[in-house]
Amino acid sequence: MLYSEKVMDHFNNPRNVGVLDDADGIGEVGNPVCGDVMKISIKVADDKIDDIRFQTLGCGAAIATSSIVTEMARGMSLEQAVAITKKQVAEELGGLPPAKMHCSVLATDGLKKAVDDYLVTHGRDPIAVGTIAHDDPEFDPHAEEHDDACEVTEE
Amino acid sequence: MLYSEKVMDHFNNPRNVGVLDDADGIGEVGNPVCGDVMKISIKVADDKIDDIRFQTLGCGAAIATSSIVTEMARGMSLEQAVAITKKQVAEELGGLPPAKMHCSVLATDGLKKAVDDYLVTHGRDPIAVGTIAHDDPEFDPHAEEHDDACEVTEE
Amino acid sequence: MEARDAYLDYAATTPVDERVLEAMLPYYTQVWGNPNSLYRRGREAYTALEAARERVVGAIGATHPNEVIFTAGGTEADNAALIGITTRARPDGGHLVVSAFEHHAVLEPAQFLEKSGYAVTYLAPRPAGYIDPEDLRNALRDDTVLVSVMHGNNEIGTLQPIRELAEVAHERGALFHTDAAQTLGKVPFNVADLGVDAASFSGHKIYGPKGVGALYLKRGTPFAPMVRGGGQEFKKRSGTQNVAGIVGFATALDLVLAELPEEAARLASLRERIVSGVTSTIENTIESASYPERLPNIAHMIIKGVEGEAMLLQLDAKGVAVSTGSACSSGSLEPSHVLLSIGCPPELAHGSVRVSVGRFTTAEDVEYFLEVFPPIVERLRMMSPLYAKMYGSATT
Amino acid sequence: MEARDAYLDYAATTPVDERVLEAMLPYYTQVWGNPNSLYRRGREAYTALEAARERVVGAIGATHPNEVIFTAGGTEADNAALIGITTRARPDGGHLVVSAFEHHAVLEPAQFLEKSGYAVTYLAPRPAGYIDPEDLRNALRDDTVLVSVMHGNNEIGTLQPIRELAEVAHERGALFHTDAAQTLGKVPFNVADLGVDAASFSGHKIYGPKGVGALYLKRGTPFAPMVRGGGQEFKKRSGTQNVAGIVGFATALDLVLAELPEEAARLASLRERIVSGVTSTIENTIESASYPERLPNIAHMIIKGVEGEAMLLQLDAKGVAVSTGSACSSGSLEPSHVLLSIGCPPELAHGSVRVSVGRFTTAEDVEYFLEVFPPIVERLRMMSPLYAKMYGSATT
Ligand SMILES: Cc1ncc(COP(=O)(O)O)c(C=O)c1O
Ligand SMILES: Cc1ncc(COP(=O)(O)O)c(C=O)c1O
Repeated sequence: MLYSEKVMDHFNNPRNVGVLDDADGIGEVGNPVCGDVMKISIKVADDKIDDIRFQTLGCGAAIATSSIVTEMARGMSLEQAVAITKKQVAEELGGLPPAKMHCSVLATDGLKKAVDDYLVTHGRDPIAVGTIAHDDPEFDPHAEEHDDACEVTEE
Repeated sequence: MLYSEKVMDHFNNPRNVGVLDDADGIGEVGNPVCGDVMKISIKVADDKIDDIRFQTLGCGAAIATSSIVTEMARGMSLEQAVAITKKQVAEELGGLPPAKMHCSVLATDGLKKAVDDYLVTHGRDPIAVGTIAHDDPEFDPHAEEHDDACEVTEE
Repeated sequence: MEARDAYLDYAATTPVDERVLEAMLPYYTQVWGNPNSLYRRGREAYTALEAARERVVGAIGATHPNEVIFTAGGTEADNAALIGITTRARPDGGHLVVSAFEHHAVLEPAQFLEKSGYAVTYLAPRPAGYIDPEDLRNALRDDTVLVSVMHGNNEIGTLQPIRELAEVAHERGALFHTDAAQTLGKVPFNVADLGVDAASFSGHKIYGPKGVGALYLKRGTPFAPMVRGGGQEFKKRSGTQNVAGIVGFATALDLVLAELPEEAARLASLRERIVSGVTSTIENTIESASYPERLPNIAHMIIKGVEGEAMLLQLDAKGVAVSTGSACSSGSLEPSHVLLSIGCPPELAHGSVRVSVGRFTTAEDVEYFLEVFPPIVERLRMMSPLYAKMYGSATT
Repeated sequence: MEARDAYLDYAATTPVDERVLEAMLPYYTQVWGNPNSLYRRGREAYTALEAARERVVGAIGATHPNEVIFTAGGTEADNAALIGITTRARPDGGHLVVSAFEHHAVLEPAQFLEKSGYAVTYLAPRPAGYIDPEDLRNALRDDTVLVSVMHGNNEIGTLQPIRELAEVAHERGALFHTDAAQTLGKVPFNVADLGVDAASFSGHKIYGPKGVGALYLKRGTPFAPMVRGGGQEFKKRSGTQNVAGIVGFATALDLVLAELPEEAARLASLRERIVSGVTSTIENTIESASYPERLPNIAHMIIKGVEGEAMLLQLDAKGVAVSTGSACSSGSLEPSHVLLSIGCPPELAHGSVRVSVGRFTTAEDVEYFLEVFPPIVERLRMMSPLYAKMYGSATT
């Protein structure tokens, strides 16, 4: 398993780390029992993401996907931000090892939660609800990341 | 599997090869289907083995045990000759690899047959009959040569 | 503070010692015959192979050359022991006991046997990190065919009371296997003293090559081969033998045993320094297992509120190599089954770090690690959304 | 006539080519990390491992890196293919077809499966030395899960019509495995051209190290691992990889393929010379199998009225290394199952000799063999109690 250079760059030099003191919306996903927790705080202006910060407890990929998603989202409309897919996050990082694909869900889910948090606290309808994988009690972050060559490996 | 130096010496320089033209007794044992056949011819004087020759089709151990048994038997009384055990043959050669132990039976059996042949053609009672492994239809030359560390190896 | 190359993961693998490589080289381009061939080149290879076997036999206190069979590593030896002994001794099913913190090379074949119809007890260690003989006694059944408990745990580094455990197993008529991949050459290992029926070893843990190991099988121990074919290794493991690798393994074993007493003391003091250095300078850190009998070379600690892979990668960026039991590093959802088995909560297991020292580790390597590690932990704790909440402050 | 060192048993094993050893060396003492570790040393080893895999994948015409898993040799690859595919594809039993002249590394696992409840057909080759696709068609059943026919026979050297055989198997819904230990690098081998689902390879037959091999498994082929543990090799073969050995294997394969066309022609003419030299100068000798499709490097002959091991040892005394299918040389009661399978009577099979040439064989080696061999045969025939009786005279 090798991380791309871009993953390592974002892991070693994560962008936008921290918490916005005057955040308009906050999203927190993950569980320390599973080893990764992410918190995103956003400032919103004109229904665009004006500022953004993250904090992440997790592996290299969790930190790198968190970092890049903040870069991707900055300046986006709320609709655009919640539409960022885990695939886009992984592509933006130059790919992720199969075993790490679930980390990009953490990042997109955190962002979605933050946007909905902003909307709901401002009396508006949430727009991401229903698409947040971590809200699904059946959600298994590792479900999709099997190596396809192993489809028929083990009993 | 390694042959001792003495085995290799007897294999490379077999003693007493040939057939005695005026043999008093001849013993032939083995089967080309099994890969080894041995023929011993003896001259007898005073109920002692006066001269002895062998011919062997077989592996290195078959040739070496044949060769040494002729050396051991020369000058022996007929009783002594038929009493030579396969263990003595193997010891005389400085040991044999376990998988080759059956070859020494070939040599002792050939000698026994030659002695009995002499006795019977001279109107006397055979003395080896009953102790010749190759006469036993159930005889499996390899039965005893399992490596004792493998006792419980295979199903 | 100059950047160094501080390899501190000797429990994962070791470099091949130059003296070992030297001993191996002739067997690639000079004595390269097939040891199963009868002519000179074959006999030369056979002689080298059997000489290597004799050395291993002597080194582990076995009594007969046929008691040691060479394998392609510790994993194969473990698989062969578990499956080979069990299926041969009790083809129609029965019961096995393996400790819950065995290496996957033992656990997975145990699970395979379970799926094939055997009953398996995964015996929990005590929280201090050892298997209690009384717990084993209670787990045994009349139909228990095999007990497998590792000699030294590869993560937390605790040694197991093998002699007592083997005795308990034998009293009940069960056979006993121990995975000694981590202990061979690090603590005295003698099959007669320990009273085991089977033991597994791995070359690349003792400055020998990867891809070679050995299985000790006491004479008379029931065994069905796993790899079948030409009948090499006394019909117990077929396949043309890796003569160079086997010579390397035997040479490595000789070297590691010759140096054992002094080296074990040296490593133990490095290990102590690591544990005390980390736990005294970084808050909310503890040693993972308290059992005092332990491998001299493995330090294992919980760094609360940090994820292991992130630590590992940051240390790597500083030239330090360690390992972790976090889920992320293994590509699985669960953190180390070893830590969970001794009662470590998953959120702490994710933050475990194993620092293991070896032949080429210097005191400077250790001091360097102790220097670069605290700021890394601090940085990661500061980046965590939970640390300040849970522990008050992220500073160390 | 000067004594030489004429190694003529390349089908048994080969020396490691100096260029291969050169390529391996860095992986013992420089790039020695565990390829499953995340830090730099691990990544370096991982990169080397995966680069070696890509080379093998490309060389055999596979399409995906995960289609090649590295093993400890041809024997392990054969065992894993037979048992892994069968038990995974049809856990509850079914039917297998293997040719009757497979290597023991295929036959023994087939027999193991038979004992475990599978039905096995040991398909007889035609006397010329090949498996006829029509015979295979007649052997197939609705529940046939796997067919295994070797690409080139290691004793008599005949090539098998793998493409046709695989087609016949596939038509009936069976999977197809071929043991290519003897053919890789000697005749073109491409998994797509041959249409096989699985294939086994061995390093030490191609001037690579002993104890390393590979198993090709086409994507989607059902497979249960034989060696279980840490999940290496895409969970298909656990155990820390023998990185140096694997790099050696890949390098050896590159070299052998680069030289294949010229080398095959050169070896074929040495082979022709051996066969015509022996059969024209020694009476009562014949080539064992007449099938014209054959490996360029293996000459196999019956020397009537002589026992093989005795020939082998006498040749050895002259510095010539060959092999034989006599019972004595194998330590079993039966002579070569390969010869028996093509209808050779046991008394002739005991007198078989295999002379196989390779990279370092010269025309002088061959001429030397042809010079020393006739007197050896004559001497042994003269020592035989049967030869004169059966064939008239012992002189050649
Ligand atoms: C305790 C233990 N058992 C087995 C193994 C497996 O050995 P190998 O890597 O040689 O397959 C290891 C190391 O990986 C180990 O630490
Ligand atoms: C056809 C064939 N299959 C399998 C093998 C076994 O390969 P290895 O010696 O690498 O186990 C050999 C050689 O011994 C062989 O000739």
